[in-house]
Amino acid sequence: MDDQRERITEYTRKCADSFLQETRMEEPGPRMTLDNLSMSYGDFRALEDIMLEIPRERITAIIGPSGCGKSSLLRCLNRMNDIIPGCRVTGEVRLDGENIYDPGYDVIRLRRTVGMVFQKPNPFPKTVYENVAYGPRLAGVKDKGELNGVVEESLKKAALWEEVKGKLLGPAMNLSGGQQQRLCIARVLAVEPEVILLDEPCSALDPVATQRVEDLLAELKERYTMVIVTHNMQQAARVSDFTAFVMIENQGEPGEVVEFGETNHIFTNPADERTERYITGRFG
Amino acid sequence: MDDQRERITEYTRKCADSFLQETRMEEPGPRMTLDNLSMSYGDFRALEDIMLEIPRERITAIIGPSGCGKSSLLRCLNRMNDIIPGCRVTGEVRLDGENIYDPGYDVIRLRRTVGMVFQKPNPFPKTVYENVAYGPRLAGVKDKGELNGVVEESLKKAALWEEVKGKLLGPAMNLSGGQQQRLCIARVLAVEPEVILLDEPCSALDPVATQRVEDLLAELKERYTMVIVTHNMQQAARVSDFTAFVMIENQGEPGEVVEFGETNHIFTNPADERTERYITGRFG
Amino acid sequence: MIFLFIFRESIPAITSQRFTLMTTNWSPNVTDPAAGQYGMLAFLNGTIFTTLGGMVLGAPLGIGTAVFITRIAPARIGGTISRGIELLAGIPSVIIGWFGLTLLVPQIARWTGTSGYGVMAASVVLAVMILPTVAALSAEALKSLPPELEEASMAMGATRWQTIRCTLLPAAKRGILVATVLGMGRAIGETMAVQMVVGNARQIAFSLTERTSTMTSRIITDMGESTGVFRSALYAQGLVLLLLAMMLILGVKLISRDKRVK
Amino acid sequence: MKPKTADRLATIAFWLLGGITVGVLLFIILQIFGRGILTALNPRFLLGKPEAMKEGGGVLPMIVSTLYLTGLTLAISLPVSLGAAVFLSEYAREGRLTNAIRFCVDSLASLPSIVFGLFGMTLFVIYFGWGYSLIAGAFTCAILNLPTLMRSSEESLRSVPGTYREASLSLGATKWTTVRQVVLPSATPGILAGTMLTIGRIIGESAAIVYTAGLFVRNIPTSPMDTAAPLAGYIWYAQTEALIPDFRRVVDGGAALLLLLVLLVNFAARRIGRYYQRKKMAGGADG
Amino acid sequence: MKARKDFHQQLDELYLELLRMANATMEVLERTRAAFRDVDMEAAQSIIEGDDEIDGYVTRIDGEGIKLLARQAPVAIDLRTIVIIMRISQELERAADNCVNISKAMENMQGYALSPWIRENMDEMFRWAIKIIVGAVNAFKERDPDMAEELTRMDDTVDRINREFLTTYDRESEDETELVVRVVMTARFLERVADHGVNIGKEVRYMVTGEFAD
Amino acid sequence: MKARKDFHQQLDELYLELLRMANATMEVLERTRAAFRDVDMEAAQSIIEGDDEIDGYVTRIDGEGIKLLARQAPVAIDLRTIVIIMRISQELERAADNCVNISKAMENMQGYALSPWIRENMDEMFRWAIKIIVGAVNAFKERDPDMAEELTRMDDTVDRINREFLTTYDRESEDETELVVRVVMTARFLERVADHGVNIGKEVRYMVTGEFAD
Ligand SMILES: Nc1ncnc2c1ncn2[C@@H]1O[C@H](COP(=O)(O)OP(=O)(O)OP(=O)(O)O)[C@@H](O)[C@H]1O
Ligand SMILES: Nc1ncnc2c1ncn2[C@@H]1O[C@H](COP(=O)(O)OP(=O)(O)OP(=O)(O)O)[C@@H](O)[C@H]1O
Ligand SMILES: [Mg+2]
Ligand SMILES: [Mg+2]
Ligand SMILES: O=P([O-])([O-])[O-]
Repeated sequence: MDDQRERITEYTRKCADSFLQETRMEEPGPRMTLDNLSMSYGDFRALEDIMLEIPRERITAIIGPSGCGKSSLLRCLNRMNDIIPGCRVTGEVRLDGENIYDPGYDVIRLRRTVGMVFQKPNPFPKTVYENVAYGPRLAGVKDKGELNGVVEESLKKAALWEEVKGKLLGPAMNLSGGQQQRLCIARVLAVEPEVILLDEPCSALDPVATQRVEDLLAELKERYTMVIVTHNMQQAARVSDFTAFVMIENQGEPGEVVEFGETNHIFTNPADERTERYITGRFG
Repeated sequence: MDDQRERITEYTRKCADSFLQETRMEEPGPRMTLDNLSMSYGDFRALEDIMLEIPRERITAIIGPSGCGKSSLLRCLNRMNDIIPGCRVTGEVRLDGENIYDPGYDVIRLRRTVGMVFQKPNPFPKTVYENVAYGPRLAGVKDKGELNGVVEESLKKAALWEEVKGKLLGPAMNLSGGQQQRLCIARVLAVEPEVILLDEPCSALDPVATQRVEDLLAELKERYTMVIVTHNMQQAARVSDFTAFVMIENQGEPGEVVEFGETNHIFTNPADERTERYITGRFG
Repeated sequence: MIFLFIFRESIPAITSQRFTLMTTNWSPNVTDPAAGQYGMLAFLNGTIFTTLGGMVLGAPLGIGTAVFITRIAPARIGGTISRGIELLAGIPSVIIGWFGLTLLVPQIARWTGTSGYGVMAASVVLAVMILPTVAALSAEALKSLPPELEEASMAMGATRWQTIRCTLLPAAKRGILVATVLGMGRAIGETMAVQMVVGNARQIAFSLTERTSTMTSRIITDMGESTGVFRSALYAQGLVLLLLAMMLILGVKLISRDKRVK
Repeated sequence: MKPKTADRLATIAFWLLGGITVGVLLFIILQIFGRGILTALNPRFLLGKPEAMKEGGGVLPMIVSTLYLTGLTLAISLPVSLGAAVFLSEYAREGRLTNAIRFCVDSLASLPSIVFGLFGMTLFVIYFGWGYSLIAGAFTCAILNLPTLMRSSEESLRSVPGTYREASLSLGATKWTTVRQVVLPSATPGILAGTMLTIGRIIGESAAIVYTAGLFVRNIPTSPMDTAAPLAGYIWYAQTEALIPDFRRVVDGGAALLLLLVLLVNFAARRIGRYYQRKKMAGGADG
Repeated sequence: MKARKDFHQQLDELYLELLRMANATMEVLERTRAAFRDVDMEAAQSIIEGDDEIDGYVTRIDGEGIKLLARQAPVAIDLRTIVIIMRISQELERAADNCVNISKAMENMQGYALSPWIRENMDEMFRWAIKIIVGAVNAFKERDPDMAEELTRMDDTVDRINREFLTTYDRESEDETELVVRVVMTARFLERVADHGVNIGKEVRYMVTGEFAD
Repeated sequence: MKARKDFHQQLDELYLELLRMANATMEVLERTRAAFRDVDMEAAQSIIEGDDEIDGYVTRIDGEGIKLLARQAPVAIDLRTIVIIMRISQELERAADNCVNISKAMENMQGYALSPWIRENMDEMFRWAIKIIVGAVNAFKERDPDMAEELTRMDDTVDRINREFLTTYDRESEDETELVVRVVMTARFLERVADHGVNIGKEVRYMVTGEFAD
């Protein structure tokens, strides 16, 4: 008996790293800061006075009911809204201290620093290789060897290399949906972003492919700051470290951030009653 | 204090119906019985030796990995496979005792008894009214008043009446995705089926619309026998009373039913280890 | 059935004039058809020459317009232009021909000091004729590209021109190619407008301003008075046109099959 | 900065290209209407009879011919092409045969219309001995348009989502009911669009009809066997032969008129299509 | 927007089931009190035998709770409610177990005479323990997080009386050692009952606020 | 196909954390045994003070368990594992609480002389109780559902010795009543420790098989 006990002791001692330290991770400083951000489509005000801090090298999820402005909020972060006619933004979004809405700010550089992955996997109708090489090529990389290196590395980071290394020159469209989405992530990784925005990246995927992408995000968060918009609360619960809950108080009003905090906290004990009602499915 | 206790007693006594009786519902007899069912697409054998009993007035979920033959199995139940060229079925499927694959069996009648709802909402490009009236009209109902009655009743059963009663003559395509799917359910209800088959009915819907449809299924199960194919295990867990887990042992082999049982049991304590591995996400 | 018919009708010409069909000598004899010479090389040349001319002018313009209306112009302007282009497609070819005749030919005559009829006039007319086809179909191809492609490219920090050049045009390549080929089909088959401006000479054109004929214009010119082998020779031209058409179809099929695979 | 400069240059280039197209377009339309609109709307021109050698002729018989021809052609080609399209898309098993049929039809569709004219002249006018007549013209036009019509109908039938068919069948409908109630109605817009294109093509067609339907008539054609002179052919005739002293007036006016006609038909067809679709959508099983 | 009707109905059902269990437990407590007061051996026996009813509740609530957790993926208040209901049912079961223990102890007290002091004090303890359980159940019913403090305060009284049994009584009483031991143990059991009540109060607080009690 | 790497890693972590807690609990048990044997008041005091460590484990395991339930929607074996880990941690905590109780009882035994009989029997009980807890933890570690029966059998021995304290010793001993009460209660506490071990065994059985023990 004492022998057995000894073995148990030994076994547990092996796990040298303290559990305590791991669970309470120190709060990372913000990578992006939204300050009093408002945006409108023409006369329609979609978001008002958003204050938010996107923590560095963590996954931040944005959840909320349909039409509350999640996607709009996300697209403010790399000025993809600039493309939409009639869209106006006021307030500040600071990336490492600089306001990206400053008139002089280089949008092209911004979009390379803050990459984006979309709802539907949207690889270019080119080969797998060309998809990943697209960004570096735009930036002027011509050298074949260098390109090869970037492509391989990006695909490896996106946990896709093993699956596609035989079909690099095959059309990207022949990949499965989940592979396509990871390819899109690899494509973004190839331009060496610091922040990655993901707008419902799994909503067009089946559960298995979704699982894969989620696993990938978990791996990537060691090196990248990520913001993910998702309709699916369970997904937010599973993958994110921090969660922002956005909603519209009354029909026609702009969206606002009702609660922002650690995901653990939001899903076990949200501070705001509206958050609680939403995540427990008690709305309306 | 005693006073308080008295109030508690009274409160709990009010719930006259015994909890016990509700949780352990008596096993309902089978409505459909699959006996040694096998099916092939040309040379490819998709399903082999399926034995299954679909309980009466309960929701039976069919879950399993992609491509295991869930949809094929479902479509055997109302002979929608007849449409697919090269598809062959052997074995028996008995509906209330009669084998629906008997040469003399009336397929048209079968499909009215065993209705079907598809993955993507597919209302006809007609008005809301005409969509629901389609089935009764086919059956020869001409009388305006009778049709009106059937339409209203079906829409009410599908929990859609309140939302669409003002737009009965508007195009069905203008409804939201979730409304369209409930309209499709209403359309099926209008032909007074006994069994309703649903092939991933929520996979094209957002979580809110999904919730609505799930609620509807919960209401309908009092009167209809339902079989739902879903990719989403959580959904199967939420809505069904019984669950069948289908899978393919090895690549290229036909699908088989690995486990069938009460949903409670499958999701808390499955009998087969493969089921357990699948539902806890431990495959591969 | 129609193929067979055309083939049968052209047999007399092919058999009797086997060696002369590919010459440039076209001297039909109305009263005794068998005595005429029916070399169609000049017309084949005319067809190819005018078609190429039309393509060179019309295709870039059409594709450029398509890009303009789908990606560059503000939505309202783009919409108006594309409706106008549809309208242009509906204008009967005789009218375009009429314009070529009354406006273009005199202009060319004034500039070059020739009659003004000829390949150049025909090319310009054809360019106008195929413009709507190429522009509308290319625009369709560009429009049917998923908007996500553009977003993806922009999100990676590409400029609009980089996006168009590196993503949109390659992605719509097949659709644009099909548009061009269909435009070419239209150019080859066009009859009336060309006939009105090409000059209808029975000679090979070596320069842009020489009069010549195309196969279709020759058919329409001679159709009313032909009999016997003469008519059969016209049919033989029809047969050649048919073969050209079939080649184009096969081309389109191949292009679009490619697309289906990918 | 280089990509940005390139971007700016390219933008300017595209504006230029777009501008040229718009220029051409505006120029042509303005020219047509500028020259011919007054003539076209002049009652004497609109309702008068044509003159062979004199000035001042009208074009009424030509207008009637055009409409007559259009009607006849559609009457022949629509049922045939629809039937064939339904057969090909709904009933025929996919295989060699259907593919061969499609290839032939496609080849026919891209055949120059003049070849059809030649064919029509030999077969209908001479061989059948119908002479220059509306019916010969109509048959020629019908054959000319059959491939387009059939393929566009088939395409639109095919593009009806399979899910509609499944839905209908799963509600216990037969195949024919399904085609009638669901497939055809939802393909209607596509079929109509194809028909509209065809109508435009018939109105503007000249090559195929000048030697089948006829070039010149003085009287309004009444029977299908009458010789006719559709407007487009007449314009071509008027300017090539130049026998009429005021042929320029005739051609200008005719051009404007033709354009108006095309616009009118487009507009009407769109209207009818929308009306029909609405009716079909609301209409019952017996509609 | 969302509804999750079915789930919330089932959750309410579970809630009611726990209230029913609480009811049954309180009845057992009352009966134990009466049995002790009247030294009624038959009543004690029936309490021992009736424990299966309580165990049945636990099995059902556990099964139902696990089922809801497995099937409904609850979060936030819903999740806390389910987990805490399962936990409270365990507390109640142990409270009831202590009644069984008391009843068993009574068997061995047969033949001894209980002094009025013992009766009075024990009854006082019973009253307080029951009061605490009632309060705890009430806190659960009313979802009242603040009751926890009051329950802790009430528990002090129970502890005080228990300590009297444990220090004053067992030193000074002249009763037979065996009787002393039984009586002290009975007091101890009641003290446990009160503790379980206090635990329930804390768990209710967690359920409502999401904050673990210190 | 699926992976859920992250989740299963976290689950393993939770598993290990419970093993660490079990370790700590067994240490406390051993220390209590030694303290009782050597009548070492200082050791007893340090056991009372050290209880916070065990409570810390419970708080962490509860928090982590709830977090996993809220975020990962676990089912089947995963769900049972989480629920049971939370439950076992509570059992262990209560076992440790009983050690604290024993230590507190020892304070009141100061000054009395413990007979060799008491020492021997109590040490025997300690040995068995520890054996049971070790067995239970082992069952958990090895995911062994069959240990539950053996633990129940071992518990019979503990119960037997406890009954001896409760019936033979308290009637026949000539020790002071106060001492008798403390000793009997200590035995009772150890009996509870063994019970918690048995409970753990049953919970392991449920975790592995999904069947609630009878
Ligand atoms: N381009 C646009 N022009 C005008 N209004 C827009 C535009 N895009 C979005 N909106 C409106 O802004 C609001 C927020 O839209 P947004 O797409 O950000 O919501 P969302 O939360 O992402 O919704 P979903 O969950 O459905 O994706 C909605 O009311 C929407 O109708
Ligand atoms: N019409 C068909 N012809 C040939 N093979 C088919 C056909 N339909 C399905 N199959 C094959 O039969 C197998 C089972 O397909 P089925 O659609 O039933 O799977 P499923 O479980 O519903 O998959 P999913 O979850 O992706 O919908 C697959 O291997 C599929 O490739
Ligand atoms: Mg969105
Ligand atoms: Mg399927
Ligand atoms: O069961 P307990 O040891 O907590 O009284």
